[in-house]
Amino acid sequence: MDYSKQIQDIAAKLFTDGKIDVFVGYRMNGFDDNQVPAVITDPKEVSTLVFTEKSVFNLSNYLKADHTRNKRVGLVVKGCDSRSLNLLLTESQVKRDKLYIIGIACEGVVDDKGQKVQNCMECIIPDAVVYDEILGTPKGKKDYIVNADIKALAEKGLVERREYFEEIFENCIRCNACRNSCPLCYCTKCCIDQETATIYNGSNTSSSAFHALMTWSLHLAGRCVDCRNCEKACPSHLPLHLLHKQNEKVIFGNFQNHLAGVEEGDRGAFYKYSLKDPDDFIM
Amino acid sequence: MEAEVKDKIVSIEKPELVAPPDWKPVIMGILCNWCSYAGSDLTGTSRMQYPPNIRIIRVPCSSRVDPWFIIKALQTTADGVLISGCHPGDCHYISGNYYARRRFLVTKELLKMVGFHEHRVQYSWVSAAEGAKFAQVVKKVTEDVVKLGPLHLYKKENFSK
Amino acid sequence: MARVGVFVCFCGANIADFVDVPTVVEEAKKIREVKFAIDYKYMCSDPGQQMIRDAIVQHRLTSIVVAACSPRMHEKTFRKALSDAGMNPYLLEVANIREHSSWVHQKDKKAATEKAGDLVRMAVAKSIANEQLHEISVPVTKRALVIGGGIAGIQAALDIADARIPVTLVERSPSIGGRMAQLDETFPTLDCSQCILTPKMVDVASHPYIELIPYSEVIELNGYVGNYKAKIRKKASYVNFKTCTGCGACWQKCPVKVPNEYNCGIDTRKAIYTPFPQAVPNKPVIDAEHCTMLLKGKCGICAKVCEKGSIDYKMVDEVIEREIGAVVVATGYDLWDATPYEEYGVGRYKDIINSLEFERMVSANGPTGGVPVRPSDGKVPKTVVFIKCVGSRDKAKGIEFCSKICCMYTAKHAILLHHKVHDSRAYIFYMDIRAAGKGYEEFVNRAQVETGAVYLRGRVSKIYQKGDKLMVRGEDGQLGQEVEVEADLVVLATAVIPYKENPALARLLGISYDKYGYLSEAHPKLRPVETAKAGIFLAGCTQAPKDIPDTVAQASACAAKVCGLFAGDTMKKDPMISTVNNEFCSGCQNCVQVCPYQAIVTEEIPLGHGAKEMRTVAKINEGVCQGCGSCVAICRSMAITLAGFTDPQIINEIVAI
Amino acid sequence: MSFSTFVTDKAGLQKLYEAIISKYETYAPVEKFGKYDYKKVSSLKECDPDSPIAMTMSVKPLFFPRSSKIMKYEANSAGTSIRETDQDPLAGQRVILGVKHCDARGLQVLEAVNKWDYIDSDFLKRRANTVILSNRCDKADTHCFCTSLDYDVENLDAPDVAIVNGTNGKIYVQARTEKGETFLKENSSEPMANRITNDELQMTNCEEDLTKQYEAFLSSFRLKMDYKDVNERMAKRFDSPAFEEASRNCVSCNTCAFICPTCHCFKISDEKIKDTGVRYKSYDSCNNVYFTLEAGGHNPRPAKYRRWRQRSMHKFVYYKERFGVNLCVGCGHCAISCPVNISIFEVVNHVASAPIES
Repeated sequence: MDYSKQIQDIAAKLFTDGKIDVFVGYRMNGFDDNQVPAVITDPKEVSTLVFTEKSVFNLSNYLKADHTRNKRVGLVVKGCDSRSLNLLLTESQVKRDKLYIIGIACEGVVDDKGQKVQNCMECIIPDAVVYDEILGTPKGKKDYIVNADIKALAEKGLVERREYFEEIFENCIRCNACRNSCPLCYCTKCCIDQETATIYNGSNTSSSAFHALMTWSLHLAGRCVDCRNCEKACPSHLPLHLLHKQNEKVIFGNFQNHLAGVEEGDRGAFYKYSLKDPDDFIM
Repeated sequence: MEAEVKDKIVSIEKPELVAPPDWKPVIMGILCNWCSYAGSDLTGTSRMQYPPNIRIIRVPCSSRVDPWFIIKALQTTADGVLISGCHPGDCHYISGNYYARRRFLVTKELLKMVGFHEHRVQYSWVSAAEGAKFAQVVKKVTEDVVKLGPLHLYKKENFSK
Repeated sequence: MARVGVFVCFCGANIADFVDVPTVVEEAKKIREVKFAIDYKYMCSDPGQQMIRDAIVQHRLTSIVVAACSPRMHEKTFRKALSDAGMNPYLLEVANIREHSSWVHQKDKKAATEKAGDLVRMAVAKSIANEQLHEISVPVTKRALVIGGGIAGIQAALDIADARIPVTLVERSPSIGGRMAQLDETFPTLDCSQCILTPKMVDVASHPYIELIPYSEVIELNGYVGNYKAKIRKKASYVNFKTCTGCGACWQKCPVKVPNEYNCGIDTRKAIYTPFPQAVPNKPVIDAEHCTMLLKGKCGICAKVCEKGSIDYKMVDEVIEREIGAVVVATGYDLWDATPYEEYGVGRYKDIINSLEFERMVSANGPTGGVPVRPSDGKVPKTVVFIKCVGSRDKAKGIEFCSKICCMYTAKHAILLHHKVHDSRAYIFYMDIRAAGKGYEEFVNRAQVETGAVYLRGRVSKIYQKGDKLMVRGEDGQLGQEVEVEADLVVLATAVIPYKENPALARLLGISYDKYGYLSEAHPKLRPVETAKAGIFLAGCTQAPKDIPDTVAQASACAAKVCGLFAGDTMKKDPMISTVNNEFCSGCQNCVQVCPYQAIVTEEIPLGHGAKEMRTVAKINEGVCQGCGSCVAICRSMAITLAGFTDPQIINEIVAI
Repeated sequence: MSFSTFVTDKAGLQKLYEAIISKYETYAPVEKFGKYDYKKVSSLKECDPDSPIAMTMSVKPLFFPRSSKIMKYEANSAGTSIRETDQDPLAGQRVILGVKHCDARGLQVLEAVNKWDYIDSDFLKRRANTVILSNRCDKADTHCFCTSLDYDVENLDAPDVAIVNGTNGKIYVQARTEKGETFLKENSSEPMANRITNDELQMTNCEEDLTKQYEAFLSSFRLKMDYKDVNERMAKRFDSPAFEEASRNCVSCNTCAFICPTCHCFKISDEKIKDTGVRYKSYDSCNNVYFTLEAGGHNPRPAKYRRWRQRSMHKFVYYKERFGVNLCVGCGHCAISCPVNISIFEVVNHVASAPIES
């Protein structure tokens, strides 16, 4: 999966035609074979753009930043990235006519060790769902796989699960990097940061971390696209995907196979309902 | 909830913790104004008896219940939470309880995953006519929570027991 | 700092017997914000309320907690007491220590007292976060829109207009009158439908407060109660109504023949037509689907014969706008298509007709001059079989509900048949006879006795042709045996179903409808004419099958509701509604999606102070919002608050125990 | 004053660690989810004092906790009363194993600000009661640049005891402060028999051994900065557009500040439930949009580059001007934890070498 040349050509053409002000892609990080995002405003820098299976970060996150706001942006998106982009479009955070989207029919990205990452192995929609042009051969939708970690945890006992998650909340340092690196956390002021006496949770205790992470994951329930930007950003290496994948599993299983950001105009599972939704858990 | 039973109550999530002898569970009941709150009033007017552990909060509609309230209640005062609204199709506000139902399921499953017993958070549909059902629901929730023992997980500073 | 007053009620013995009230008062006094706490025998009594009023002044209280019965009981009473003392009534909180404590924990006084203390603590905590709220007054546009010009619409329009409130009446077809205009004589008095309806139709046309817009449809409704904006599309009639005298020269000369809807297609009308002779307005329209001039550009006869030059083939649809304050929906009903009843041979045998077709035939101005005839050969039938509940009360093939009017009109048809064809005999297959209504039972008896109609309790299993007769095989449940009737004509009392475009109309108006397509009332018993959307009312068969008296009663009820709504220049509204904090709103518009009342719209505000760039935020229309809080719970950035149930209030309650 | 050096080997060092753990309240890096954080340990098995620098969180939270209670209060009908907070759990006598040199330097740098203006007695007490055993790395990590800055890594006196690996499996345990000297003397039982004075160091080939090892360490650095006039150059480039260019990739995730061994910005928050409340002092980050948001709604640093400018100028200019030391210790943690690998090294280098606009 190497589309570096194509992306360079497209970006160069977009700049020449005056169609974009900024291009967001990937470039080499300069010290090993990993890549970092590249936010390019100068057409000369186009030659640094690359795209391989090391292009990990979800770039739609950059659409909420200063230098892309209200600008015309060219953007590279993989399957999962395009789903978060789709949600940003639906939730009116970006305007479609200001974007030029290069979709990728993604074959999965790899981690530092060259291993295919878990979310790509379990990926259901590898092809970009929204794009102006698509690179690679679309492979179509795959079957839903319940996350392996969730499956393993669900089989464990209550006490064991509690112990495991207690470690997670204990080790959270409340830096909010997970939230800030999430492309879908664009709120003008996050609820966790709002200061009302008695409900403010600025402290770093495991109870605050529990509160913040639970609230966060419930706000992303039915919207999370499993790009795992949060995990990449977490300085404590917490397995944050567990919270999201658990919600995704419940939502997919119970709400008509709902997957976030796949369909245009779909706002997420909590913003619609069906009369057929399960009712048996209610007395 | 006789004393001799209570001595043996341990927290289901943290078996190493035993409930103090004077422990009484607190159940936070969040009821919608039009059906369940009216139903609970009917329980009162019909003089049906139920355990005194529930503390009732009135909200206009079950869709007003942010999952955040559940988390907050579990983190502070409550050992269990009961949320009750109108039966599907009966919502005073047309569709509120349908949205709420989705959130409730996801919240419940998520809490289950991170180590809360599923009986800590329970839901019911109680209509304004179902005074007897409300009494039954409260009885069941209270009994369930007594069995689970005190809740110790992620309690906020002033409530850590 | 908050200064809370707590008033604990004994409620005679109701509370005091099972809750130790003085202990509750002592508990309340321990709370930091509580500056005054007292108990009294009956808080809701005048002296009790006086205590509250006095304490407010004396102790400079900033909020009040009354621990008594359910807030659903006396919240209004105590709010008024606060108001009288010059305090904002919404600074009141009620702790429900009767229904939620004393009455349900009668065996354990200690626990009940403890719980009552907690409930007071919760109410105090909530009251601290209470804010002053003011009733919202919404200006009202005093004009009503009535959709549908049948008897329901006519009655509603006349009643409203008689109260000197302008009404816009929109009718889809060229003339008002609706289904009732198609009827011959009406049960149970057998007075002529036309005779009682036509004067009302004329009244509508001539009423100074009624604006009649025929041949048009409502295509858009925006706004909220008291302040709706409706867009109405006037279909092109190709006839200038202003100059047309209704002389009839045009339709007499028109060469194009089209099946006549008014007569259920039994005869024909012209391409330029008035639906029936008594039409109001009595002006012809051109049926664009059949007029050869409009289709092919050839003909033009009507324009030639029109002395006034009223024909205008270039006329186009016109959209007009009206500002209105309330809507009455009276779209009426259709008849169910009985094709699924294959065993009856519906569609195969010409001599099976539905009751409306029969009604037209026996009607004096009908296609057959008031005599029923067999469609197959034009002969007058001697034996007529009426089958009731065709489609109604039939979950398998038709519709589950009872169409309500068929029992009565079938009895009427039996009588009318007897009047028109004296030597005829009617056989009526029925499931039950539902004749609940003033004079109804007598009417059915009259049909049986006077006309000799044979009532057979049972279902028809098969109809087949034998020669030129139809053999109707059915069961006589009372004799418990099979019967076969040799019929000249079979009349099916098919089910009454809602107007087919009801769902589309409901979506357009933002109201709900049931699985059959009937529009839903706000409450099946106590609010049968209102819809869940304030300011929209239902009249007639658009809500459920009804006979004429019920329809007229409901239409008048709608009129009363509309007049009540318009009684003042502004409407008062509960202030417990949602508001958006622009600073926090990120403009995701998910709230717009979940609002059941379409109360949320968007607006553009500057990105920052003085900035030129704009951003989108949500805006709640206070006239429409009903205060359910759906939007509050789904707003991730907590930009929306619901007055009276704000996050701080509820969190305060949660942590207060 | 000269301090002692002990020569031992891996086994000897292990024994020393075990002795310390059994005797003192000891903190050491403990692995969880692939990251090492300093936790209280009761046996050497739980922890790894040789944890890789890239995977180890800073030791700062043991002195400046991520969240600390600064006040408790109670408000009831009798009025509001301030209550004593719980006993400071970090104030006791304790030993920290496996600290990195840069991290220890971070504490030393932080002392300056904690002694200035408002004297943070909590911080100083915690530091005074703590003995830090620091490991000098053998090899630099990808993002390390400690040797490029204004302190001498080899002769650093920030840790109380420095542990340096020599060649041939020799390990040198050096006291660097008086506290360290006393501590080592008290614990120089059997495993620490091999004590060498500074004079002896020269005589044996130990010093040569150390020099050799240090040179190898020096040569392993990927990042090298010409530090000499960086402070000055940065100061002149306050208005440089280079900040904008350098900060473009930033996603404002705040991680850098939370894991930085020298960042010390904090926020105050109250958590009040029922009648009692706790006032917390918790970390904050200048990369946070709300960091400078004023109550009136004005935000002096709404743009990302302004926040980055503040961050790099504070580290390399303001702190140096005020206290004479650099606020960056070159540990590279920010770049390691950054989801998009922004290194303060690159930012500063980029800005310092940018042309000054006229």
